[in-house]
Amino acid sequence: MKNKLMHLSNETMNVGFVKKVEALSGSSVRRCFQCGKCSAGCPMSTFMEHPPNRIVRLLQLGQGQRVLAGRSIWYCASCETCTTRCPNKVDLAAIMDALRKLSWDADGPSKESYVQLANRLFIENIRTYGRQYELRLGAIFNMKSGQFLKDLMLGPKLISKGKLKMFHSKNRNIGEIEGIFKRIEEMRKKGEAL
Amino acid sequence: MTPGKKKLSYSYYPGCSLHASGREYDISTRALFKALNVGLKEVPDWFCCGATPAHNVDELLSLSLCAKNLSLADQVEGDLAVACAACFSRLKTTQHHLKEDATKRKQVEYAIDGPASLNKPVKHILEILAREYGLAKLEESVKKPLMGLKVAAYYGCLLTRPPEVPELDDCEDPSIMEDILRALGAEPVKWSHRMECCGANFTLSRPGVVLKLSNAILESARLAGADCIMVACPLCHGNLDIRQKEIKEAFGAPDSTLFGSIFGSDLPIANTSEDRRDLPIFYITQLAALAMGVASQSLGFESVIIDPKPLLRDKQLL
Amino acid sequence: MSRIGVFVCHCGENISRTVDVERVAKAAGEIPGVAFSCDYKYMCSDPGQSLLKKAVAEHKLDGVLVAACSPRMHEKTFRKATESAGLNPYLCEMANIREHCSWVHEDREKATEKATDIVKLMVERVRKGKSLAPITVPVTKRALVIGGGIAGIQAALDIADAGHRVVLVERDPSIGGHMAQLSETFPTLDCSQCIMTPKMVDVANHPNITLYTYAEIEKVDGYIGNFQVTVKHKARSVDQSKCTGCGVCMTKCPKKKIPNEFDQGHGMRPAIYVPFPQAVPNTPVIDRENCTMFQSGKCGVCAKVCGPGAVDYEQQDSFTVEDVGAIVVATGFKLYTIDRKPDDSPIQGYGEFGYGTIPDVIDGLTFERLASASGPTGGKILRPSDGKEPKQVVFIQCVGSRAREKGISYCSKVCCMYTAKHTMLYHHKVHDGQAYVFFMDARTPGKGYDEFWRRAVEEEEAVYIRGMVSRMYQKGDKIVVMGSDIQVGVQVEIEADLVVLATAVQAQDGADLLAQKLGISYDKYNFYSEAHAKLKPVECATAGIYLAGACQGPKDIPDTVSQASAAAAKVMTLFAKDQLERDPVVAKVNEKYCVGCFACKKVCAYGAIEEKEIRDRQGNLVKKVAYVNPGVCGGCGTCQATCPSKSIELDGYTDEQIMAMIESL
Amino acid sequence: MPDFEPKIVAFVCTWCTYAGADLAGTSRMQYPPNVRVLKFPCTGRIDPVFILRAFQKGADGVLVSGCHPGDCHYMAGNFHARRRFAAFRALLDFVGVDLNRLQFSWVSAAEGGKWVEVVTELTERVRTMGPMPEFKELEHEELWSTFAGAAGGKSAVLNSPELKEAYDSIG
Repeated sequence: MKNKLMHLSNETMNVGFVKKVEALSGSSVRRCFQCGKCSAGCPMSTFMEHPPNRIVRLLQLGQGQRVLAGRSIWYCASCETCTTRCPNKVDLAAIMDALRKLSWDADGPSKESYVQLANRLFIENIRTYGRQYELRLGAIFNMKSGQFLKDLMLGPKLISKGKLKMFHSKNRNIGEIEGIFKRIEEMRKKGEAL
Repeated sequence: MTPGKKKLSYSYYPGCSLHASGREYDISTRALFKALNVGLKEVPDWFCCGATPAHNVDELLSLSLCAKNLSLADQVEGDLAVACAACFSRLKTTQHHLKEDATKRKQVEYAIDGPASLNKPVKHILEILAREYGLAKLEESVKKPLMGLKVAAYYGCLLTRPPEVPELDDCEDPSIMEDILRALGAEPVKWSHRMECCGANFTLSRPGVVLKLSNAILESARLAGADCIMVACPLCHGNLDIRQKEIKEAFGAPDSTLFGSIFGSDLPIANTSEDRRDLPIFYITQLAALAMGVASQSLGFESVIIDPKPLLRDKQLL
Repeated sequence: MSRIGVFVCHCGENISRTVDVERVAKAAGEIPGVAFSCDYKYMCSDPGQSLLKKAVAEHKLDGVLVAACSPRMHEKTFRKATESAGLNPYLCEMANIREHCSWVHEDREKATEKATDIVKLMVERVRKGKSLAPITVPVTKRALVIGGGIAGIQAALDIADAGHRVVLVERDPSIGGHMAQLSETFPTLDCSQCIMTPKMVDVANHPNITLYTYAEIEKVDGYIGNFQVTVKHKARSVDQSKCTGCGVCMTKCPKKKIPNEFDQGHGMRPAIYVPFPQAVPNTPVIDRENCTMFQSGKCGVCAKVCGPGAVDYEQQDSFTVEDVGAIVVATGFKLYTIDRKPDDSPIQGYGEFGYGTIPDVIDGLTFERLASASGPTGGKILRPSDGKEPKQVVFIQCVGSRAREKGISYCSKVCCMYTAKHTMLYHHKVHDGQAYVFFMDARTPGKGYDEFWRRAVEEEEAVYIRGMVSRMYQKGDKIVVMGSDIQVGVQVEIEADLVVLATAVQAQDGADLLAQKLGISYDKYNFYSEAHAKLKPVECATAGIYLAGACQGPKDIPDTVSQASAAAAKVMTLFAKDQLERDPVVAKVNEKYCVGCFACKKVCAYGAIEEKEIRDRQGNLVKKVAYVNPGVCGGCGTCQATCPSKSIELDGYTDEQIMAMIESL
Repeated sequence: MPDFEPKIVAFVCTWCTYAGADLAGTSRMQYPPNVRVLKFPCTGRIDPVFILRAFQKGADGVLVSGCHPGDCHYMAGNFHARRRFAAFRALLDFVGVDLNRLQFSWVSAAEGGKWVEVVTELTERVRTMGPMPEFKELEHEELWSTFAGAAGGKSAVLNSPELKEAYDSIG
């Protein structure tokens, strides 16, 4: 995908997708002049096939599908180094959030399912318990990702240190959380929110 | 509020980590505030702030969760004190975004079924210690100065970024942690990696990333001659403390492990320090409370992986 | 000189700290021919200068040496003092015992010895010095401006407004140059003709300006202040004094389908024409090569319809000689074309872009005409091949420029900005169209320039692609453009409706020939050379000739106008005095010994050396000798060191002086 | 010869090297006091004869220095000088002068430090080489190198009647 010839025309450039990213992130991709400062400071650059500046470049060319097909967006650590240092105030961290959301909504063809899975479980935890329940998060993650032995030695140690709780109590006002989730879903269904 | 005239008092949002993997941060925060005679009242029935995963894939959810928490906090008097850097960043970001974006604010208010509370000041405990309680008074209150303790103050990503949101300190060259350390009598070291990312929440999904990034941080602190690292974020603490032994195995000696040769060899890593000594990781509140004379037994030292007691004993701080 | 005065300065303690000034003064007094010597705390102070003047009078001194700081510091001061004491200022010299002695040495003994040596050396120089009178040259206060584009117009107006007469010579039938062709101008997007045509009219109406259009420079004689320039007036076939500019001839001319040069060949004009409606002057010319009357002798329609009887088929080229004191060269540029060039040209052409055979591949100036409200399409962007509105337009920067192997290594400077402007103009006119720009760098150093470019990208939605185009070819009615985006690292292919090439800015055709007539130098691209890249950017090495605009190198309008006004200011400075006065350090020829080998002429960088004929009373040629024009000589002395018969000498640095100094070593 | 103090003569152009030497002064740099500076408008003015004469009159080392190529105040004077001295050096080499005594360099008005370097290097080099007696021995022989006689200066230059006659007959 990365090296495929790129045909540019009004039809092949998905401007609608880019506009969505800009609306979600509140940041213009056109402002970027490709200085590369974001990629220079990104702690995760070496793990990505498209470094941050190239993500923006692909968006400038309306190539959202190329971005989502890669795993780069899932390797962003949200450290905001890029946003902080950008000379053009391109909020790349927010653009990454927007891209992840669009990929998430589309259940997109990402190669990087582990991070997606972890995020999904994290949010499920919130919906179910109101707060994080780290033991459950870790256990279910390992189960679902098929890495049964991952951090095998770490778990019991943390439990003994009191860092992982075996049991978890729900918030008394847990109903309100469900309400938030439902109303957000409702707004999206009605097209009132992105 | 003028310190000394009226008792300082805060509402308190601990966040999920401080009730679990970062419990010693919570314990020591409460102990420190008690020692300084500053009030701290936990917000009842708070929810998870959504942390990084929520805004990563669903900004509206993230904003709504934080707005909900802010309105819960409104029920408790006093500015909102936050210890966790991630929670702090999310709560501040939410206030900032909702103030600027009327559409998002409307959506969020619909989602939480109530008005978004944007005016409650959200304060990180570093701010409270250095500015509201005040460095001078902090220095006066010290009972057991942390003499001879060389500390690498680690800010991580979220305390100061993005610059327009947290307003805590200069986003590229902060000094608030070092200022506090000096007030406590400790010696902050100059080092290179105090604002580099530790790998954050990849600890669950991609631990390899964490090992690489955190290793660079630990190595930088060792090379600068630090005895220990001070943090203000439970996630940073988790990565640097819980995974420190793993990191040592992975990067201990050049090419000594499969991981090191596969993962480490092509990546730039700081010069390897000679001893690769263990570096205890302290929360800011643990060190501050220790200096205030709080008994070490009530600071949660038993919960951490890298035992800090030998170091503290060595420096005659126990 | 036999009565030399030596004045040794302490410079506070700057000299006296390391040099024993009293000893130096005493030693100086013992040099034969030194009639007076003394030392003083501050020679440059008022009392110091009075001391000098008094000593000159009292001791009847005929030469002065001040041993003090560097002559670069105070030579003027002491020469002035000497002059006011009644001596020729050039009889005063300075011995540098501060910068070259006291400040650079610590050993007092050795420094004193060195200072004494320096004084001895310089005493010899004073001894052999000569009184020199400043050289004066009369100045004709009338300027010639060559080229009637914005540079020439600006320079002519400035000089004329200062009250001096100006002759403006333009090669084409109208003034206006390239700027008149442009649609809108960066970075403000104001209409070019709106700001240009009033200036053109000002030129035509200015009482101090004589305007010659359809005229060329034939020959240049003379030197600064005194040029004689022969101007060739090409036969217009229309009597300018009779023509009223009614235009009937043009509407009646039966031959109407001649591609109009002003529209880059995309509009049509008749054989008798003015290049564009706002032309100045509004007098038509007959294009004899395309006129039926000239080609076959049968037609004569224009003469028949001309009321005032201005059409004159018999008109011949004529010549006038203009006396001027200064010349401003403002001949502008031409655009590179991608066509294949003759084999002897260093320019290669662009085969990969089709050597100019694809009709919808055009250059920047053509796009200007398409976008211009007065252009062949009335300001609609329509492509040349089929007149359709292009929906995908590809712009390519650096075509020809920065391509050493294509023959040009320099940056053309204006293309980045005008391409950004083109994308804006296109976006304003074709709302559903998309502009793409292939570029290597965006070079936007200028006030408001980078902001302008960013506006094209961020607001006008031009897609800029960093990378060059390898090839383009016709496919149906599309042009397939094969490029690359080096930021993404992929090949990019665009099926374009129109391709606009930002081709290189080059020197005008014949720029080298004009330079040879003027005696000014030019670089390998035929751009004219300034005397100093930093400090004399508008002067030519040849005195009295100044440069304005793109004839010196690629330039945009603001830079061109600035340089034109600067050149005008230089002319006004020259015209401020009736006589040109200059430092008399110039070479002189001893005609008695000169053998006329003219080795000196070959090495003179100023072209100051002429051949002079010496005739006897009967008018027979005795010999040819060199003659140095003192108005032009720069005073370097290279001729003197070159002269095999030692018959040319630089005043102030004669062999005698230098040898005497060496003798004293 | 531990006490030998060489005599160095420097022929410099006024625009670059003379100004560079001034800069060395204003910067208070230090260098050996053996050098005597003769100022010319341009290196193009420097006649090789001057160098010969300087050696004859007691110079043990000669420095010629001007603007860097391309920076000539007079546009091309230093190019002519460069060519002239390239040929002249070969000639001196041919007659057996040790070329280490003759240095050509480019010192700009901004290169005070380089001036110090060049002067120091040449002085120290010539110091180790010792005095140069060969040319000085020629001092008493008559030379055509000046036209002082023509200008009515030192008559010593044209003191033989034959020479005077030959000289006058030229006019």
